[in-house]
Amino acid sequence: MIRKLSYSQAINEALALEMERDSSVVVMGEDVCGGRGTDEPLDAWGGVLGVTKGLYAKFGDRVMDTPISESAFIGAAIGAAACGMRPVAELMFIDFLGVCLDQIANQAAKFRYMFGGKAETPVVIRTMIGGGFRAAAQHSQCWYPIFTHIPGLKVVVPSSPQDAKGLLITAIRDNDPVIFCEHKALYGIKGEVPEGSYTIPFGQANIVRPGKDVTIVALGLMVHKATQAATALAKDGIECEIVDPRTTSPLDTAKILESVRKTGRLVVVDEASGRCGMAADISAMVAQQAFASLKAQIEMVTPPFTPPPFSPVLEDAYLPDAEKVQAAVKAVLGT
Amino acid sequence: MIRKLSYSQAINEALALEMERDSSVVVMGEDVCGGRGTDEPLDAWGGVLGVTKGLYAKFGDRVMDTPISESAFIGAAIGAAACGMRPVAELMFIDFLGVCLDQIANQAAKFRYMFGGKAETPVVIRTMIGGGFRAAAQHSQCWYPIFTHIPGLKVVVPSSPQDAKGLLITAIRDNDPVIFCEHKALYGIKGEVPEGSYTIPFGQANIVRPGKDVTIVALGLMVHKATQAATALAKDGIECEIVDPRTTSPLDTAKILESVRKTGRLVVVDEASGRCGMAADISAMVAQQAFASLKAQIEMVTPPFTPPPFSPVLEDAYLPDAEKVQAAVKAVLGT
Amino acid sequence: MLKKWQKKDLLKAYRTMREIREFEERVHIEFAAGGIPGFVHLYAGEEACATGVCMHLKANDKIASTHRGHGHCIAKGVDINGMMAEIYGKKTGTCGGKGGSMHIADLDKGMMGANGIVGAGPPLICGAGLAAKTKGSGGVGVAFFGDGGSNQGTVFEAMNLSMAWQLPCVFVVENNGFAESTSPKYTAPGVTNLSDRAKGVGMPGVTVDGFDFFAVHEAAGEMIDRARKGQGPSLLEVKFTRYFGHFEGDAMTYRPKDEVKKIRQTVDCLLQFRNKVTSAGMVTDAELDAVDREVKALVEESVVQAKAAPNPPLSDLLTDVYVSY
Amino acid sequence: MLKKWQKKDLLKAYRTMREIREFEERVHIEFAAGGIPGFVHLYAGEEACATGVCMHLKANDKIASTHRGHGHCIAKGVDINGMMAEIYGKKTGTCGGKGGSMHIADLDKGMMGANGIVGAGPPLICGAGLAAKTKGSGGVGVAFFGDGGSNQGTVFEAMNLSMAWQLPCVFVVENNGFAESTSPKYTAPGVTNLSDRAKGVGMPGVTVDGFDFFAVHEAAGEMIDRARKGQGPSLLEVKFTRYFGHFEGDAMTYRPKDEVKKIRQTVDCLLQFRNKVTSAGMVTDAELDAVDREVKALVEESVVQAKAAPNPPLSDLLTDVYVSY
Ligand SMILES: Cc1ncc(C[n+]2csc(CCOP(=O)(O)OP(=O)(O)O)c2C)c(N)n1
Ligand SMILES: Cc1ncc(C[n+]2csc(CCOP(=O)(O)OP(=O)(O)O)c2C)c(N)n1
Ligand SMILES: [Mg+2]
Ligand SMILES: [Mg+2]
Repeated sequence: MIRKLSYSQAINEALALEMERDSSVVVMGEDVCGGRGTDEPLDAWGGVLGVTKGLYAKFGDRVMDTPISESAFIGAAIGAAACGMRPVAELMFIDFLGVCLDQIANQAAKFRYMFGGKAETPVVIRTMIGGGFRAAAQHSQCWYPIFTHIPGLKVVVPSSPQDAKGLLITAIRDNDPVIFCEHKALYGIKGEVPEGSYTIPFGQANIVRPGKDVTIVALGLMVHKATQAATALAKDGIECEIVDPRTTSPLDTAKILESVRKTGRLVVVDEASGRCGMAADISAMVAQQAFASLKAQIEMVTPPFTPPPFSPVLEDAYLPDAEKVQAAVKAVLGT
Repeated sequence: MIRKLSYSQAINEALALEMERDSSVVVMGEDVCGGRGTDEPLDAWGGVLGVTKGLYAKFGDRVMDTPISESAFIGAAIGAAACGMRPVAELMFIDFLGVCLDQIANQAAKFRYMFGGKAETPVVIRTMIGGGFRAAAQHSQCWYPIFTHIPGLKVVVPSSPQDAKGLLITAIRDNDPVIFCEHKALYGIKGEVPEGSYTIPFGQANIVRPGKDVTIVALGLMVHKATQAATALAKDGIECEIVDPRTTSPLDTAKILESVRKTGRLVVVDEASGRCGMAADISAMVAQQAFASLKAQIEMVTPPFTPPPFSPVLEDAYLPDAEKVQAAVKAVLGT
Repeated sequence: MLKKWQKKDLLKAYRTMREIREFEERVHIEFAAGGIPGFVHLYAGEEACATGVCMHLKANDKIASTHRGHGHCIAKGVDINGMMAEIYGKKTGTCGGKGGSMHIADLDKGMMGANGIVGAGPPLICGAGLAAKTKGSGGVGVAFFGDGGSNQGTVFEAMNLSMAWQLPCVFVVENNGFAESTSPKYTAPGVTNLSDRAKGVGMPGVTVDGFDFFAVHEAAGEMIDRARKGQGPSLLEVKFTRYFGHFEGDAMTYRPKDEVKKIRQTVDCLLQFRNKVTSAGMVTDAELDAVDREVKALVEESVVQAKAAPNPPLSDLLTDVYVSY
Repeated sequence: MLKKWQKKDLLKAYRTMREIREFEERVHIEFAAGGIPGFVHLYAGEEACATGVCMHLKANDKIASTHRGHGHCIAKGVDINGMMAEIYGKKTGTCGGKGGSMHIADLDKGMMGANGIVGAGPPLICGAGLAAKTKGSGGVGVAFFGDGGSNQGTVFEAMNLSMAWQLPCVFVVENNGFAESTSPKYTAPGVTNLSDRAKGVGMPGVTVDGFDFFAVHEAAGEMIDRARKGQGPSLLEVKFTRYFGHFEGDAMTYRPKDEVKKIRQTVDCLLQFRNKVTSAGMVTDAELDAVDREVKALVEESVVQAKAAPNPPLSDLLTDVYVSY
């Protein structure tokens, strides 16, 4: 029997395995170890939600705490990557990208191109995304479309413990800058996770559930909402195929198109803002490349165009859920 | 006869008129006046491409130079706006948003919502976009999709001198934060510009050219490329309708949909990256809301998914041009 | 030092500090009980700072706060009932339940917002200073930030900009010894005091004992006065500790077990204040006890009201994104 | 001071400075003639800094540069023919024509890139320092930035981080008196020297005359040595002026008409150097003249080659975005 690990444990394990394997891998971020500068024992935090907890015991000062200076330490991770290391830097919440985006989008993303192919920047930036924690407007966003917009970055949005581990190992070994987006509401979910090292290639979608009537493309937490919806719809005899792209850049357009060519119908569910977001991105790609197969309009299920609200009742209404997905599926089926 | 002004003069005139009219309007940015701290006369620069030149003579210290500290001075503009002023801050190139995005996307954009409707932040951020200057990867981007992605911001991308003036006046009088994107390759183009004050409402697209065969949606400089293409295509009897949304947020979906319902065909031309960009955004919206009217796939004309290259031959190949638009129009016509 | 003081002001200072303490102790309890959603950062232990600074401010003066913002709110006059309801996410909250603990703001009271982004307040307060300077209103802006926040480039930039523009601003670094679990000894090993940050931009910088209300009050008064007179910005470092975890739920393994207990029994700002004013004979213990009781009732009432208050209607989700659509 | 020097090193220093000067003067002419695309920022006048600093560096040491990067490139050993071709946007350029003047980089030479973003280099150099420290390579990282750049929060953050991590880094602020047209007297009125920025993070800070090669060389040497020995980072301010506009095309109305001319005739770094070494009898005028001639030919050749070189093929547009797709 394969062990069950939480998404958070799976990430921790991937980090440990890669740090073990490759001494050029270091982990850095605010309180990723914790307790530094105090007289008490270290590893006091292990990251704000404990994801890196325990790494200090194994790897000591390769788990590096940082001042609250995202531009500096993420820039340092990028610079170190360009000098032969493989840093994994933690941007605690993706919502904080506004204080360090330049280093990611104008430096890391562009070095190789601007320098005529003569640079490699194997940096990974782990960051938390998503809602559900009543963490309000500045700690609940899903800004991966901003990274997806930018050539030169790779963007990962894992939806399960097994994927999280395999994709993170791939990310660390990849020679390009990778943004690794961890949904905070998934940390606690458990799933079977193989022991030891394994990789999941980027740009290969996962068919989470096969079906012939409607294609649902969903990422991260939304895969679970889509699955709930599909389970409910199955009772009405509607068979949804759920495609989890796993990486938004590169995007497995082939598998999405294949599914839509089969079903003729597309619903895209995404927790990010709908304007210039992933839902639009995938919808547009399909409207361009599989138009002839489409039997109905494409539906997008995204939050309303508002910041994430604090109040639990409002946040619940804000987030896409199984009901909204069901409604969208019915809409594309015209039922 | 109506005067002709350049796009740059039109912007300067809008600023002057509003500063004249409302003492709470101040202009700030790096070298927007210039020469500060030297013994020589001020107004030494008037902005890096001279757009604010001459304002100092009229308005003195209301034209404020800043240190190279975009977070601080754009944050200050936002804070001042929340305290009753109407600052117009200049982010020299939109490519620099990475050093100050937080103040725009997490502060200005969200104050009103987070504070339960009890804030107004009438700030305008003027910024240069676009390619053609051989300015390479960090000075040629069109990052307005990033701003468009974010609820709470309004985003303007004017394509003509007349629009630039009217839309900037609207922006300054608007009580929400506005990102005003000026295409550097348009500064020199001339057009008729009415004297005195006038406003152009946000969210109202301009039908630049009527036509019945294909709808082309284009923004900023791309309106001109689309027009060239349409002129060429007209010789073959193909009538393109060119829709310039003028603002990407709010977006005049009604007018775009109306046009597509008429023509049944859509080409979106955009200079921004195609992934999670405006072309995808508009395409997806149409695939959702006007699917039944579509007679063919939607085509998007955007740069390839690479950073802007430096070498003139490469940059020319990178940028969308009339030929690429023509090809896309022919593709949706199946000819 | 006490001689300059009027009794009513002493009572006011004490009352404000007590309101903050009582509010935070109560939120701590209620959070543990499970009624409060989200991330909550408590200000208990640091009351002398918000109070000592804000007592110098008028309604028209502005402050920019942090994720640990309750104390600043109360000291700047934000209504406690509204705050408590906000923390509970209710319609009657200061922000209609849309902001929560990390985003309480009340512009009418000059409170420009708690802030979920470390270091975001100082640039905003430059704007407040600019507005005051431009209008010639005589107003000032005060930005609070933490020892951790002092590492953020935005804070440096804002201090530097305030020098370039000679803004009527005061920067207050609340050095409570930790950013989450990390000490400034680790993140800023080169400086003895965080007020030394001022030297990089050439503004005056002073460090005071943050458990001593009167020390904070005096130093802040001079800086605010200076700013108001158009003599430029300055930086005040207030040193103390927080009594609770970084946020509610933090086990605080990075601190010695009894540290807080000892501080509470020795240098606690309310305790010291009480000792000073009573032994100077300016206020009696009974008078202070009365304040304690009143405040307790007030906070109790705010909790009762907050719990009973309605949630925001779902239609509120879509409003307040823009002034005009 | 000259006594420590060997003749070959003096000639090397002079040659590097001359290469930079000749390169920049030539680019200035060619830009005016219309052959060079894009934004070009020239380093002429500032040669003593790049040269005086980089002479202490090994191939394995790293530098991070600015928009005004030609001088740093040449001093760090980047090939002049490649640079010239890059500035012309040709396939034979250092970056295959994809980067241009503002993005010349050569990681093999330890040159981590000119940079179009003011203040972006210092964080990157922390990474270089971290890599050197982690590997125990004894390498150092040097970040150059301008007086204008010293206002950017990223620069403060990087200096502060380098203290927290005790990185083998040196920060060099090239104070040429202007950021575009704005003087540091306006943007940093509180500090006399920009080396005072060091005080905010508690690192050593020194200011030197940037027209004096030997002063720069000596001060930089001490700091680099310190970093190499693991004694921590420091900040060097180099004061001088640039001879051309902010970028090519700048009319420089913010400077007195003859200022540059006067400087060229009095304190110019090449002139001073020549006077010092010849009057000390260590090198003859004839030897230096020979260098001048050689360098002139070299730069001439680079222009001829660059003009004749092919453009990148259109297929290059799509390559080099990723290592693996
Ligand atoms: C830009 C940014 N980085 C990181 C965080 C996460 N964070 C929130 S509070 C905090 C510690 C702040 O420490 P300090 O400034 O000393 O304030 P204190 O909590 O001690 O009052 C951190 C790292 C954040 N909110 N914003
Ligand atoms: C983040 C950012 N802001 C603004 C600019 C525009 N800009 C380019 S160079 C420059 C002036 C830089 O001055 P300084 O740092 O003194 O360097 P110098 O040009 O004098 O060498 C400015 C404002 C930029 N490139 N990046
Ligand atoms: Mg703290
Ligand atoms: Mg300069």
